[in-house]
Amino acid sequence: MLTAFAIFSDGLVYAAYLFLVAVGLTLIFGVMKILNVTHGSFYAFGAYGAATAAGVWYDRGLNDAGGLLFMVAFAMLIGLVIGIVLERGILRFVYGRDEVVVVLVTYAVFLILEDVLVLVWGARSFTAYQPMIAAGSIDIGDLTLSNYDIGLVVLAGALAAFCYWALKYTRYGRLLTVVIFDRETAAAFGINVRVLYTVTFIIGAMLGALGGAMMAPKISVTLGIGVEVIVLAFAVVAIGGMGSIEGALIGALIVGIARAASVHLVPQLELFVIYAVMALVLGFRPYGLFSQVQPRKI
Amino acid sequence: MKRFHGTFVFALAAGLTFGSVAVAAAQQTAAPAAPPVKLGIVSFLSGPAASPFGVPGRNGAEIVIEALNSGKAPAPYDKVGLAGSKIEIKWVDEAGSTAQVVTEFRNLVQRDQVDAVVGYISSGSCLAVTPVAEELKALTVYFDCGTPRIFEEKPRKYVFRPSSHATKDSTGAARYLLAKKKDITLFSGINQNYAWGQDSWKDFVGAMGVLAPKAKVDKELMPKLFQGEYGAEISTLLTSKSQALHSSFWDGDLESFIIQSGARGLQKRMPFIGTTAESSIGRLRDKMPDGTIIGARGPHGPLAPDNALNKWFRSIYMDRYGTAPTYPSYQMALSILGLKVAWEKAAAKKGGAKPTTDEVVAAFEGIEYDSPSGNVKMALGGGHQGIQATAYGTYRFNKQKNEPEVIDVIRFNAECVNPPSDKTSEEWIKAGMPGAKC
Amino acid sequence: MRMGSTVLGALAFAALAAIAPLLPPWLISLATIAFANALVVLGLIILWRTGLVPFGQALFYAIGAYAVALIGRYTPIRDVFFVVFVGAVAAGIVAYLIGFLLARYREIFFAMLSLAMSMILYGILVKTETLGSTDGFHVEAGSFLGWRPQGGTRNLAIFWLVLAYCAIAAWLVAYYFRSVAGSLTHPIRDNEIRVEFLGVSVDRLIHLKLVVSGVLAGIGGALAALAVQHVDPAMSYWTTSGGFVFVTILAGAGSVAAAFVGSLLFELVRSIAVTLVPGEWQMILGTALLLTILFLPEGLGSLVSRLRQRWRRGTAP
Amino acid sequence: MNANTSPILAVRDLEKTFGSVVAARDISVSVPAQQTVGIIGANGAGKTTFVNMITGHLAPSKGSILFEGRDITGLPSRAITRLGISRSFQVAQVFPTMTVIENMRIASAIARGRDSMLGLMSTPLDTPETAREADAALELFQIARYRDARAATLPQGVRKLLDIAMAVAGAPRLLLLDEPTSGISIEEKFGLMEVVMSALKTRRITVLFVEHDMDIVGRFADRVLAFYDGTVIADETPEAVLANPQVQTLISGTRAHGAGAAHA
Repeated sequence: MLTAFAIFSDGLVYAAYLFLVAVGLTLIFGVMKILNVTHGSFYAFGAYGAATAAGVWYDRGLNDAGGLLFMVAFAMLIGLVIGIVLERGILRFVYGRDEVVVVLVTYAVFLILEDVLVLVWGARSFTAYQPMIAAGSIDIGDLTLSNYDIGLVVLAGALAAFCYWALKYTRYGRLLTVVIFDRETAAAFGINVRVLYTVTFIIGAMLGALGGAMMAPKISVTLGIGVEVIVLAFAVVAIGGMGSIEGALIGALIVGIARAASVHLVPQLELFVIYAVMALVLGFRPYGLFSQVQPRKI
Repeated sequence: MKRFHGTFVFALAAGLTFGSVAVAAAQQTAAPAAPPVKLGIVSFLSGPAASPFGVPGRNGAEIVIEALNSGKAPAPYDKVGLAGSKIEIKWVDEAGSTAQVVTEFRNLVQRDQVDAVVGYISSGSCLAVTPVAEELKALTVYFDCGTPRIFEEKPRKYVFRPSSHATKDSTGAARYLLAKKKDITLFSGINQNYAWGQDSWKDFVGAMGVLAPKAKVDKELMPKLFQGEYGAEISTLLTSKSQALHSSFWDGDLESFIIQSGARGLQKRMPFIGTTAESSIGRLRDKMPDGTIIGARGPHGPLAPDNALNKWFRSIYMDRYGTAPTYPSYQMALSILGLKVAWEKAAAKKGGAKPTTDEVVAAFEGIEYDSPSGNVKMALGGGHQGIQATAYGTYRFNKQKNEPEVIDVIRFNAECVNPPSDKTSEEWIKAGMPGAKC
Repeated sequence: MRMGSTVLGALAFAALAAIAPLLPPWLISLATIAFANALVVLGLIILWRTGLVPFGQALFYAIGAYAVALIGRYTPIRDVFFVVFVGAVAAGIVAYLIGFLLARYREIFFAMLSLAMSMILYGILVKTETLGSTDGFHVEAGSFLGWRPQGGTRNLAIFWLVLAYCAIAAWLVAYYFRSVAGSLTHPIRDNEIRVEFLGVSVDRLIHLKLVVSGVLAGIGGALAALAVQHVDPAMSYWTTSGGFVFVTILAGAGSVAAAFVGSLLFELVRSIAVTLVPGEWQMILGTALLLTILFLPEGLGSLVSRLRQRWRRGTAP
Repeated sequence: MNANTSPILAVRDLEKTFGSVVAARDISVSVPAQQTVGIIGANGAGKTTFVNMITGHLAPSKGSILFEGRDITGLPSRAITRLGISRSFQVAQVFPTMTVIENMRIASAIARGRDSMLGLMSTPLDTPETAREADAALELFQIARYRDARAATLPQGVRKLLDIAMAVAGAPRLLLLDEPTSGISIEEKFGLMEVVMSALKTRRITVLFVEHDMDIVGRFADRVLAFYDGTVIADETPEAVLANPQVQTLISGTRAHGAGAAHA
């Protein structure tokens, strides 16, 4: 019983983490059909930015809750700037090229940004644990849960709900939905797809940075965190169906619970869980659970 | 316009290529009057291993070599450079595939004609470079990589590793734990799922089996390297009644785990034994829980002996980099000093002339010397593998002084925690660690 | 013209083999790895022409390498021709098996699924402690039909071996490119339905291409293992695959020769970047990749054809 | 019944359902060699479903299809193509990034090597024979002057002709044309059909073509199948079908529609 509860709660926390890192990726893919390797850099820059902000804030002895807000705001500002620079400076020149070519462009940018990170912050690691510590913990039976983790779950849930609401009920969201489902029609209706691309990419970048900022208090912010996140987020998005927000949510939940279950029950398999789930899902649903790929008509 | 750019890229690439070939060629032909000693130094300068190991290692090399070149190091290392020849450094990044690491090693030896190569952090790099070093008859000194396999698989001639291998980290951890908690019955481990984590855990369990046969393993967690999120692992441990938690986590993973498990009160239930935890205390400070058992992969950092060399090394390091040196810096320092000792011994035999590689190799085998982290004895692998004493201590954050402390330090003789020269680590632990002199 | 390029290619390989003993040994080692990797790139070009970019080609590379290493570890067989053959066959069998799943996918999905496959192998290898986990293990030196060269001679021999495989592979792939199967590239990218109704199964054709590229990657991995004398699981990690894709873009899919020239150039640039700017070499590689995609969409290989065109225009008014 | 008199195509009790929707039912047709059969019917009457089942794009839910006495029911389209049934498409299926001659050459070359993967790998694309064959096909379908134009830039009619020429490259015995004149202006329709039909006559190919324009059907078909609600309601000569009152009431609307705007 305790184990079952632990699997559930751990799974949720891990799923929240996965959703936070995958949502921006899936949004960008859905709208722009770009599998954005740079997403790992957004995450890393978000985390580094948040750690820097934490340093500035807590060195002045300011209060804890405001610190997290400051970290998130600063990280998302960095996401905004990088997003604009990349989209306007590089990506818009490769729209219309092969999807895979665009992936490689983002891969190249990712390589560059990895070293930019070193140039800006140096080859050292940072911590920003203050919000995590300040949040404290609660005991449920034998299990102690971190309130920060619970907050992450709430945030991920809220973000998912917000995305759902925004796509359905805001003008911008409805425009996005049209573009996601049928780009040609969208252009024919006079939707300015280019502007939508820019805005979407920036939002995706800010979401990536948000993921990094929210994880920064839990982890040591160090080189290479971006690489790990890319593959993880890719897997989640592939399972859920690329370009689908609800897919990302379900994918994150499936992977989160599966991983938690394996850690508790068969730790030997933990290393394979994500890829096993991915292979299994794709074996039955070749384009993910919530795919929007339609067969070609003749 | 487009064509121009394309051509430009190509020209740039070609220029880089041939330019450097030319430079390399020029370097081969030009021979200054008093030839400096060329050292290739390889360390992680990018990627996740850069910040915890690569950069501290590089920093250690930088200041030691600078001090040696200016003749300002304390006795017995006060002679300029290596036997009077200044040291020139060629830096190489260890990041990249094994094929790249091996290629770069060959480039150092054959293209850049270095006199010796010092470096390598990843055990995979060391295992791959070893046969090549032997083939090229190139003097190579490893500074960090931990696997005992290098000298246990085969006798080597041109390869040396003054830093002791990883076995002592696990045996020392077990001995310290038992010294503090005699009646332990249940323990768990969390180690990264790759060679270092797997070996560390295996050796620790083996040593515990010898020293405390009644103690049983409860949870055996092996998360992926660089996983970063340990919620499920921490829950698993919270449901365990273990009295200690062994971990060979390092840097990012270690700090992430400590922060996350700290927030969930894990350390109140079982003390944490971190075999590399020393390198993180500067960053974690009061977030590293009091009572954590701290290792430094040997008697390095705060566990280093209080001798003149250590004081000198610490102070020049702090002056330059503003932080205390961690164990990779110490390992780098002792590796370079070992090379200096061997080099000067060989040079002395020739009346001060530059010794050949074979002469340095012969001089290196079996030497014993002092380093900032104490005595190093090239005792294993036919005199190619160093052993050192090791030390473990208990962490405490001193709130009055606002600085970390390591207390209750226990030193273990080199012969207590390292296997003898006629046995491999695995055999030795399996056989019940016979002949350990403690 | 066709004969011309075959003869030209053969001459180039022969010339390389002939001058090899005169080249500095470090260049030989670098070129050995570069050409072994070029075989993987050649396989990628086959897929790339059809619009497929596998981010998991390192799977076959690692299988070829581990096959060679395992034979050396558990059997007394050392003959290089035999072990490379086994490596190729092993990679081919795995490619054939996972092809049943993979050949149904296109574009990003193909890339992602192949990445997942290689990561599963990576996980298995990391888990296998008897094979040294991430540290990997030593590959026994090979013998050439009984001849066991040592030291520098051995490196030269391996280089010749790699050249021989490259020459044969280049010739076969060039032949394949001229065949109907090799020409079904743009057609598949353009319109799979038309191809099906011309009587060809696109899935099976892609399956075939996958096996061919897998075999090439297997040979590349086997040769790399012999040259490096060490294998480790990182050979199957996705960044290794990324590196191969990188060289493919750099080289361009235009010709067989591009794979070899591109791979060699890449190794040289990387090696120089690592020594000149040890901390920022990734940035240099990334910039090179970006500039190539932006300004040389067909890769470095297209420079040659552009120059050739210009030259022709110049001489024949 | 010996091989000479047996029909080239024999369809019996063909049915196709998608869930609860019946797209085709009770279709039984027999076509002798070298006949030209027109297929008429309103949109959704099951014409294209019928063509798709014969060419293997859809597997029938029930019934059987015999081609030259051989059961081809449920075979994949590529296998059916290899056996000798080709088709063209309502929306011309060509390779848009390639030139007309490249399109044609690849079609001719595939026809030579398509029997096995090994065949595809060992058959060279550029041989004098395929080049000759491809050029001859362009001449035959009168599109040789577009030889080096990219297929994406072709006028609709030329693209249709290229599509049919490619379908014929494999020397099929039976060809199904799915609305060959859709998207073509009324003035051009007859000319296009003249070219196609005379080309197919010289190659002695049996033809089934779907068409909305009754004038075209009357001009080119030996026989007409009228589809309504998923099944064949009339199977007679063109004159008889035109006179058939059932066809007049059920499909007359189609006629006006079909003659009016082309639908893609």
